[in-house]
Amino acid sequence: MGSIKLKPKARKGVIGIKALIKHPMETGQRKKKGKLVPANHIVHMVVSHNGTVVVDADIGSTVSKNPYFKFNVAGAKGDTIELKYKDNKGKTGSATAKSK
Amino acid sequence: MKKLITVVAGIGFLVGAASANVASDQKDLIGYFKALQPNVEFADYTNGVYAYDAGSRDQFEEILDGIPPYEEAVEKGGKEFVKYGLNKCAALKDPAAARVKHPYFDNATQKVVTLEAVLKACYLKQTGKKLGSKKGKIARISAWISDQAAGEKVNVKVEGAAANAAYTQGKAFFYGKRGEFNMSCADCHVYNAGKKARADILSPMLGHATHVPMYRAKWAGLGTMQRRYGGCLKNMRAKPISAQSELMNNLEYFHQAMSNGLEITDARYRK
Amino acid sequence: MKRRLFLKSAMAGSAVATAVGAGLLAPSMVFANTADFKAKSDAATASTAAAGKGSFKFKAPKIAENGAVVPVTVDASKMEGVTQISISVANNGTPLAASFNLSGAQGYVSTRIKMGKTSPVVALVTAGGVTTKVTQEVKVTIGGCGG
Amino acid sequence: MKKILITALSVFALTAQAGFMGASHDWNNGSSNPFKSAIKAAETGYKANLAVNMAWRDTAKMIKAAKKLNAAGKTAAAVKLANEAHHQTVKATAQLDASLTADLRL
Repeated sequence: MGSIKLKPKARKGVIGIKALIKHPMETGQRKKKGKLVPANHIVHMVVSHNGTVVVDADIGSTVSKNPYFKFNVAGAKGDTIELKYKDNKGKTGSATAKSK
Repeated sequence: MKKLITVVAGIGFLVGAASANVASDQKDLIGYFKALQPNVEFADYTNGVYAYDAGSRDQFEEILDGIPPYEEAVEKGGKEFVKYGLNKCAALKDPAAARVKHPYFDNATQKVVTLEAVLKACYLKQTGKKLGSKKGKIARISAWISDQAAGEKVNVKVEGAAANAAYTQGKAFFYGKRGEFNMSCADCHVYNAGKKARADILSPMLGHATHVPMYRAKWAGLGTMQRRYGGCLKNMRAKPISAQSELMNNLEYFHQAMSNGLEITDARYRK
Repeated sequence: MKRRLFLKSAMAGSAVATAVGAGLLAPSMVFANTADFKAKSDAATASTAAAGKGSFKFKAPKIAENGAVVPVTVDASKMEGVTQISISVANNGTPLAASFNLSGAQGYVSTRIKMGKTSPVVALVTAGGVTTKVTQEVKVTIGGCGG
Repeated sequence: MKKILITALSVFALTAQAGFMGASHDWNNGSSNPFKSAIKAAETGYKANLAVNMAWRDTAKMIKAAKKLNAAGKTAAAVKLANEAHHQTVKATAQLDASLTADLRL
């Protein structure tokens, strides 16, 4: 699928991790020209901090199109943040960024 | 023939009588909005409808506080600006200045020149290809150019009789009723601004020009001022008039002039 | 008076057009989630019923500006040992929107959800093995102006 | 000046057209082909509306649908729809004058 914008920013010992994933998040219930658009949404997402999993999330299609998430984790500037996701069609995506 | 002469004389009279004065028109409008919403300061109209409703403003600020959904598109617009050599056109060399200068009345061609018109012309010159008027590439590039002018103020100048005539036509369009619903732009965005059309709060026209091109959640994308005109006209059940046509450009000329003195902002999210 | 009448009918007309045109939100949102996710959702619903009132912050709008993008934030960073945060839309067929297992991250999640109709939205926080909830009703109305 | 003349001419054309349309209604009653005159009135009116940027959103659709009905042999319904389309163009024409001089109503 599309791109991921991953923006970790450290402040007072806490990294605020903002992420925006380009994904249609189709529910499978929406009709376009009388036809159902097949479900196509993220089902699973994992966020890691310096290689350790800090968030492991189950995601449903109720989450908005082009999903946005924000998490906080204890850390400092220069730490590595990684985000990976998988959708119901088995497609995956990932992004890595160093905290600012 | 006699009738024709009468009509010509009549129209000539109207153009003369309605000699535009941006400052006094805007003063009347600001006075109108002040009476409508006494607690809203003029400068806050930069935030448009969000100056009117705290609940909506919370959501607006929440979305801006995250990663605004248009951020990537605007960055792409900046890359495209260079990629297509638009920085080589004199009118766009200084993007921030270009945003502030447009729309303006060009005495040589006797026409209003919008920022999008310049983009289209420059794109054609540089690539030999046509650029659309409403969304996609032109909206991305125009948004990036406008970002460069964030913090500066809208300052549309209307000088001379011909410029006044264009401005006046735009003004008449804004206040004139049309379409099956017999509505004007002003019916929603002046006389009923702040009121609800079902769940939607109608935005005040003061400040409409500060955040264009805008991102609308409904569009899930960016669109130019004139893309919105088409949508509004359809809602009024009038046939949309081509974007970047002389009439729509005159409307934009008036419309932007009414936001004079308000800050241009890169907070271009709207529901 | 006449203008008012026109305006009213204009709004009604365009709202219908908007709803049809956008085709975005079915009146009842029964999502085609996986069976696995459905089971998780059922579990969340069950724990919702049992959960006591939480002392954490849950921020959601009272009236959604746009049902397709409703910003929600759960802030339980003041609580110790938060292991899970879930967000559910009670009136959805599969209520669970997302469930975040936290291991090292603070008790804080912000996201955006879509809602087809007015519903209570429930935030569930599990800390130290105890699950508590905060509920906020979010009103969703069909928009008036499309364009 | 050229622009004013063009505007004036189109206003003149519209005025003339309004007179013509009034007459066209009377023709309908006695005409052997009521659809033909009804659709002509609608099309003429719509063209005039377009020329002055006052056209309504659905008029063209109605004209198209009326032609389809007529082709399908549903003459009565076709005439009715064509007349409705024509009626829209008359009302759109009536909006023109005020829309050329409208201003903020204080």
